[in-house]
Amino acid sequence: MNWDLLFQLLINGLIVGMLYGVVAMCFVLIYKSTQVVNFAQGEFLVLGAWVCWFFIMKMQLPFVLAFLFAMAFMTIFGIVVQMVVLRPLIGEPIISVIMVTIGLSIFMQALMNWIFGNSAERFPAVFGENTVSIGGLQVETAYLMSLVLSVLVMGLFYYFFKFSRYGLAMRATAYNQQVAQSLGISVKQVFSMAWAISALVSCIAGVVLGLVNAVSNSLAIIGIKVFPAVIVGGLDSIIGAVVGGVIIGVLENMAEFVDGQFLHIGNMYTVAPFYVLIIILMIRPYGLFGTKDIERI
Amino acid sequence: EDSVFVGHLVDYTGPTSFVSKFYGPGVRDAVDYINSTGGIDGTKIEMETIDYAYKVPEAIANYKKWKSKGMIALQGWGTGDTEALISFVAKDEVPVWSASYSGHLTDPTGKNPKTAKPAPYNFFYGPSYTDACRALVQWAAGDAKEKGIDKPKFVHTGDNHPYPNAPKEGCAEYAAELGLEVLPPVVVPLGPGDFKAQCLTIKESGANYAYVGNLGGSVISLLKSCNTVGADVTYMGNIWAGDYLTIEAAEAKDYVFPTATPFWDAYAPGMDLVYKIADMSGFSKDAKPTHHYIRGVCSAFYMKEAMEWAKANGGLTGANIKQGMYAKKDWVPAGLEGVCLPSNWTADDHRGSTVVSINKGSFEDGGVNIERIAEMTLPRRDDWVGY
Amino acid sequence: MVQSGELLLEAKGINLRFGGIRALTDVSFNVRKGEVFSIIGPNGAGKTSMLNCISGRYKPQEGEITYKGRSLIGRSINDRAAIGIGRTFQNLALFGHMSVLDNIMVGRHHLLKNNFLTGMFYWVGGARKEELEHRRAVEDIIDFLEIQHVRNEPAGTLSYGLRKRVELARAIAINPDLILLDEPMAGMNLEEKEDMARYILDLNEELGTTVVMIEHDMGVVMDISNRVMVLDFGKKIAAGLPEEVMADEHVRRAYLGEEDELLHDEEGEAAAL
Amino acid sequence: MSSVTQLKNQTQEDTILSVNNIEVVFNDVILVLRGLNLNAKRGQITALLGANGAGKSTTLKAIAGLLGSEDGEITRGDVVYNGVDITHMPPEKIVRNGTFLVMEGRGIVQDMTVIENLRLGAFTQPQANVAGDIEKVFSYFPRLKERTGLAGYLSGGEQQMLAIGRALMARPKLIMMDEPSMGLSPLLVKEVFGIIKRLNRELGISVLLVEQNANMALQAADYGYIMENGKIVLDGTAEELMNNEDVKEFYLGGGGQERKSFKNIKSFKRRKRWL
Amino acid sequence: MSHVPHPRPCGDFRTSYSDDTSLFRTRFEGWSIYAGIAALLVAPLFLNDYYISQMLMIGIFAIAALGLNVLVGFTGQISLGHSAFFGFGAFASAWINNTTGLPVFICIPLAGVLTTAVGMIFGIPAARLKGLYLAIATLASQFILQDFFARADWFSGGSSGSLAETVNFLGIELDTDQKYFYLVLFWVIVSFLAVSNLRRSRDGRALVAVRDHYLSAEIMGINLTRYRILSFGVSSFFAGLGGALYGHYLGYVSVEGFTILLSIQFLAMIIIGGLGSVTGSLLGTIFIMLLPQFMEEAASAMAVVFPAMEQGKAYIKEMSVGAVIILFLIFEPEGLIHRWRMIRASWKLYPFSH
Ligand SMILES: Nc1ncnc2c1ncn2[C@@H]1O[C@H](COP(=O)(O)OP(=O)(O)OP(=O)(O)O)[C@@H](O)[C@H]1O
Ligand SMILES: Nc1ncnc2c1ncn2[C@@H]1O[C@H](COP(=O)(O)OP(=O)(O)OP(=O)(O)O)[C@@H](O)[C@H]1O
Ligand SMILES: [Mg+2]
Ligand SMILES: [Mg+2]
Repeated sequence: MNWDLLFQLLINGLIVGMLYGVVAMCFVLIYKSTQVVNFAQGEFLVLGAWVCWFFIMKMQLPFVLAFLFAMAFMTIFGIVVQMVVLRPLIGEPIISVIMVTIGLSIFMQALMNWIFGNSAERFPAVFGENTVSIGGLQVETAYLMSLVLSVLVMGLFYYFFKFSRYGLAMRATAYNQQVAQSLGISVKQVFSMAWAISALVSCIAGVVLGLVNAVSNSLAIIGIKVFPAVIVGGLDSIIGAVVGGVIIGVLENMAEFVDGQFLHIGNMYTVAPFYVLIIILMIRPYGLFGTKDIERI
Repeated sequence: EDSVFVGHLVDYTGPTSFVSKFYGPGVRDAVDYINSTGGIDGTKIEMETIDYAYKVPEAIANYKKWKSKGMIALQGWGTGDTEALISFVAKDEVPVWSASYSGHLTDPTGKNPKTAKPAPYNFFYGPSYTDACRALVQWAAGDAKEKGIDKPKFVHTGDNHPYPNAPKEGCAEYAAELGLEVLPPVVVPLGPGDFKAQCLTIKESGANYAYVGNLGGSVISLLKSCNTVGADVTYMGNIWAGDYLTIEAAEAKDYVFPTATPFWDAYAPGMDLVYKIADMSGFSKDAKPTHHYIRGVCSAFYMKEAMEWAKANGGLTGANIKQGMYAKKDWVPAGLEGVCLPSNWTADDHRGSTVVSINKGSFEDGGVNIERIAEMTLPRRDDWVGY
Repeated sequence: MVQSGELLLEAKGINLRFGGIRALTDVSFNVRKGEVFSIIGPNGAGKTSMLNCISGRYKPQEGEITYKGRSLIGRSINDRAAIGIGRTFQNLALFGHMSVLDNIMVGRHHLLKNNFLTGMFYWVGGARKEELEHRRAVEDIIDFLEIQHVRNEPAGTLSYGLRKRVELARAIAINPDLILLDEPMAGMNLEEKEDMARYILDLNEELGTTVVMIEHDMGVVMDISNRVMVLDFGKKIAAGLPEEVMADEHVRRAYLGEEDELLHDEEGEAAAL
Repeated sequence: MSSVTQLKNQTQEDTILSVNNIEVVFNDVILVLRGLNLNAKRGQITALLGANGAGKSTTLKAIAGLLGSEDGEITRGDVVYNGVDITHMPPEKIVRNGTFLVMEGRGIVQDMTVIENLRLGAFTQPQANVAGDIEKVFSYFPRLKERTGLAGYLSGGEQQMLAIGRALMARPKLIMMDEPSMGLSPLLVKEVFGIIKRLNRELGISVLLVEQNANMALQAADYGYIMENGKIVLDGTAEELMNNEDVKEFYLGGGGQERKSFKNIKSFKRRKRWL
Repeated sequence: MSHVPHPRPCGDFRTSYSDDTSLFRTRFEGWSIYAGIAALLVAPLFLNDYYISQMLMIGIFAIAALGLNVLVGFTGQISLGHSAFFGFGAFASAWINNTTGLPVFICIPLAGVLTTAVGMIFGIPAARLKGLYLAIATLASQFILQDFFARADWFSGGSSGSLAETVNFLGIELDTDQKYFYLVLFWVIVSFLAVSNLRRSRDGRALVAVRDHYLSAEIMGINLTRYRILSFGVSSFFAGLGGALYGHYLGYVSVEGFTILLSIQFLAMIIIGGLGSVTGSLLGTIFIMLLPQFMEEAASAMAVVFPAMEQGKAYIKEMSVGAVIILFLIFEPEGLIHRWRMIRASWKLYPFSH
């Protein structure tokens, strides 16, 4: 048994999982306030990364400034998308709205291919040290940035949903749009807000992904990869998203360990989390932190 | 007859667009050039290019559409569509030049017992995936000796998919034959992601040479992750996984990969024609094409000359064009000397060429440096046909 | 009138808790075959919970419920229809996107024999014949409850009162021996309540169906029930003939409101409430 | 009797809400309201009565602008609130203007707690008022205070209390209630009507009340409308209506004679319709 | 979801219950469908390969989409793993044929049966999971099965795929599109009839009841677990059937073809067609299958007019595919079938019905 490797994989899982968690949070946000699963999530990430890349490489801005601009851009982008594409569907069946996000992902993918090309582009080095050592494992500094940012964002969300009346308004909107409207909540406003925040967080996650993997449109796949994380944590729980992300991250790495060291089946890395996902769901049908549906008659 | 119809599948918007957007224009521009210089002895090639985004049903739909328009040949693209079309093209007698270089496409008669399905109408220019990989391990064996590595270890990385898996078995067998220790393959997903876990496994296993079976974002992620983890391994990419763009994006160090043509800025007598072709469409104006573009040109020119043969020997039909592919020995299309390797196709062996150039590239000081480090010539072993 | 019929349903010592909330405490009662048995009580007294225990939605922590002499506890919920227990719900539980007709046909589920296979081969496996037969029965119920005009409307678009009626129709379609009605007359005006009362009585008298009903309208309860049980804070505080129960001090205070007002204007009040 | 009585001698200022000849269509094809006229006077309680399916709930939703999510729309006529045309105003603006609808079926948010539901009711209000208002609601419905779990687990009547309480949180000028007494015990029905009267008298809130419990509704109301099939068929002061023979027979029960027992109604039925 | 009315012709002309439960709303509708089938029967005599192969592919995918519609539209269980079952059918049929040597035309429905079993196993979580939790559990089945295909050499030939023989029916080799077309047409008709029948019989109603209100459905005597899992079974059967037809059409089955993207496409077909509608499944399949080709033509035509567009043609085409889906749903969120019903209703009912 190679304890050292196990330990390193564990750390890696934790750290990568944290990023999954941040992406998962973007899902949860939109789900929590509109019940929509955003299939264009991956494209949001990539767009955020591209825009930041564009500001750095083409506009020659320093990273921090470029990052801030990208975040601003994405926030506005989220609102615009919401206004043009999703607002007309307020009050329509949720599944149609989900389908629209699929259309959106096709559209964005092609558009980004056109504008930014389909090659992968390198992010310039933005940190003095590109990697840091944690417990003997070299880890990209970008992950630490995501860690800090995500804790910050999480704290904000927690506060937002717990104490602000807009948090309540989002939940009410998700519960039933007609009811929310009857209480004086502007469903449009709630939608805008949810998409804006989600796009903003996507931008953070996207830039980190770009720093770690280089930017390319194929990074959008991460959008689907985090589904298990979202579900394990519970669809409507912000904390759950992060915990779910970490669980999936660790699971992937553990699967790789068991597979690489003992089984040599191959592909456990991708598939094992799904087996565990099913097991977790069979035990806890609403994930670890998801709220149960009210089954009352 | 003043024109013949040819279909052309490309993936400019799908998962393989990373390379297709170079290879596809290579074919396209070459055909345009051929037409502007008189076509096939006066017969124009009417070629329709369709982006099917790597969706197999769409490829089939287009194939059928083209078939009803009287298509006599097809410039294909990926593994998915090529495999799906094998029986159609055989039945319809439509020769295909694919950019899928799976070994089993090289067995037209099914004489190798391992061939599941003979592919009599499938052609491609360049070494098969397996042969390229064999060349790489052959190089690795030599390299290890040079470096004084006693029992070098070889590992295959890639997803559990037809494309990365195509050379897995054949290449491993040859590696073992050459005295390399073959480690259990490491599965790496085809999409990008954080692959530090896989890199740790590779590192821990003590591998010296790792074959990279994927392409595009996945390769970049793998190289970057492994660089972070700090494994001392030589990564050897497959032909689609190695070009200056990949090296730049991944900031790779000493990345080894095969080619079947010169690079864009390398000198060869035939490169003038290639430049001319690219100038006509202005393809090279914005950015330097990768070597995939040049393979596209070769693919189109072999088709052209086979068509010329067919026209002179009974008319432009699929079956005649196929015969045309067998007509010449050590065949280099006119004007592309030094660009396309001398190739031989025979009725029972569709391995066009078994010569593989090996290159090494690094990203240094904000730029990419690539040097050609070896040229491997593989024996044409009978047991390697279709495998 | 049905004073001494055989027991159809018997609940003994039912205790039901949700966390700290005691929804039912030691409730026992029985229902005789062929009677109309009403449960009344203030809001949150545990009436609906009691019905849920009978229909299996809730599992009481303690206590025993027997139906036709057999224990109900531990039986699966979907068994209830087959053994003849039908039910309507306080907070409407129709199949919103199905037509009224299909909604009622669902009530026949346990009586129909056709399945996925025979259903798919509609014409050959006898499914068609069977469906049409039951369709006839369902049309009778539709006629009986006078909802012909909405027969093909999706249930979700109906007005509240009509939905209540469709629910009743669906429950009747089960061919129940025991029907549990949870506030069947809520949201109805006097005229409609009269209709509803008539349906319930017809059901009870002509088909012999035993009725357990929760209702807040005292006029209805007084007039059509044979016996009444009163729950308050999860406890049974009174039971017996309607008049007896009405006379109970505790009931008047806890449920009906101030005494003197009632005594003052009993007639009008009863009608109004 | 078949004509709609127009408002007599009422100046514009007295009318807080006037619904003029509106038509409502669902799914582009189903016509539900067919030219409905109605006025609610400031500071008064106006009752709207009618049979099941007459269109009462639809009327209220139309006023509150909530038809959109059911694929319904007002195709003709207008709704004027306080002199402002609110016919096609977004619902949240209508609420901000001071109109609040307590929906039929209660529309409480099941997966929130009682307190959260109440706070939601005060969405349009300055947050400083909230704590005090919640206490006030609890004083009306002490039972709610004990319920700390999710609102979805409340009993039917408790949910109804919560819905009413939540409306109070919005401090509306005009409150519309769709069958507030539904599912409430007799004792509570009385209390709720008491509360409605108090709100009306003490705070001057105008009320538009849809009720099946006609007796209670007319006792509390100043003015009443009776609708049928998407139209108003009769209106008058509460007293006038209470003394109307038809109203007595079909809505109030017993018209002068002794109250019929539900037991004896049996199959006989005289159906009277105004239209 | 808002409620979709099903307007019928003004005045009910039906005189018996069997009329009322008939598959067709009007006699005219019945005759048009018979005429349509007749036209399809002679189509291969008149149309060229391209049209035939298009119709054939639409038929194959429509069968699978129909299956998904039973699961999503009827029972309300969203599945993101349908293409895995589609693929399973394709492999299974080839496998049965290659190992047992049974005639292919028998292997095809057998593959459907085998897929049913597999679908029911993967449907087990449905007994406990609801909504999106279930949807994502089905995503697991997608990845697990895909992995299985790539690994199980004995079954699927592993990552190199397996061969599927052409169909030989009573001595006739169905080796051209024209001949194969009849086999697909046969199964399309059978499948669509079967699901239409299901919808108007006991178990189909039970599925819809489970979707609309599972708590009360249970009290009405419907065994939730059983029906939830069975609907996975039925859905998988049609997926498997379609997949088997697809496999033998291509002659070769490879794991590459059955990814999550195809699953999403299946979902797109039924959402755009109309959830829970049998006809909608077909309309949606036609829409999704033809859209890229239509856009290809449109973009090419545009490029002729604006040569500057030539360069971005491929992207414009993809973008239009996305945009059309979005616009379509904005315009008609409840699917083609809903639009069709509304059009028909307004012919008959305009201005107002009631
Ligand atoms: N969303 C809808 N789609 C189609 N028809 C509808 C819709 N909502 C209501 N209707 C129809 O409008 C009519 C009036 O309904 P409404 O709910 O307003 O009645 P109501 O007077 O409130 O009755 P009740 O006393 O039973 O609550 C009914 O016939 C109903 O079927
Ligand atoms: N599933 C549950 N979880 C938690 N508490 C519950 C649950 N079901 C019921 N309760 C509580 O149990 C008590 C009794 O509820 P129940 O619905 O039986 O009342 P009820 O007598 O039907 O009242 P009403 O006349 O208002 O409908 C209520 O206080 C309610 O909040
Ligand atoms: Mg109750
Ligand atoms: Mg109503």
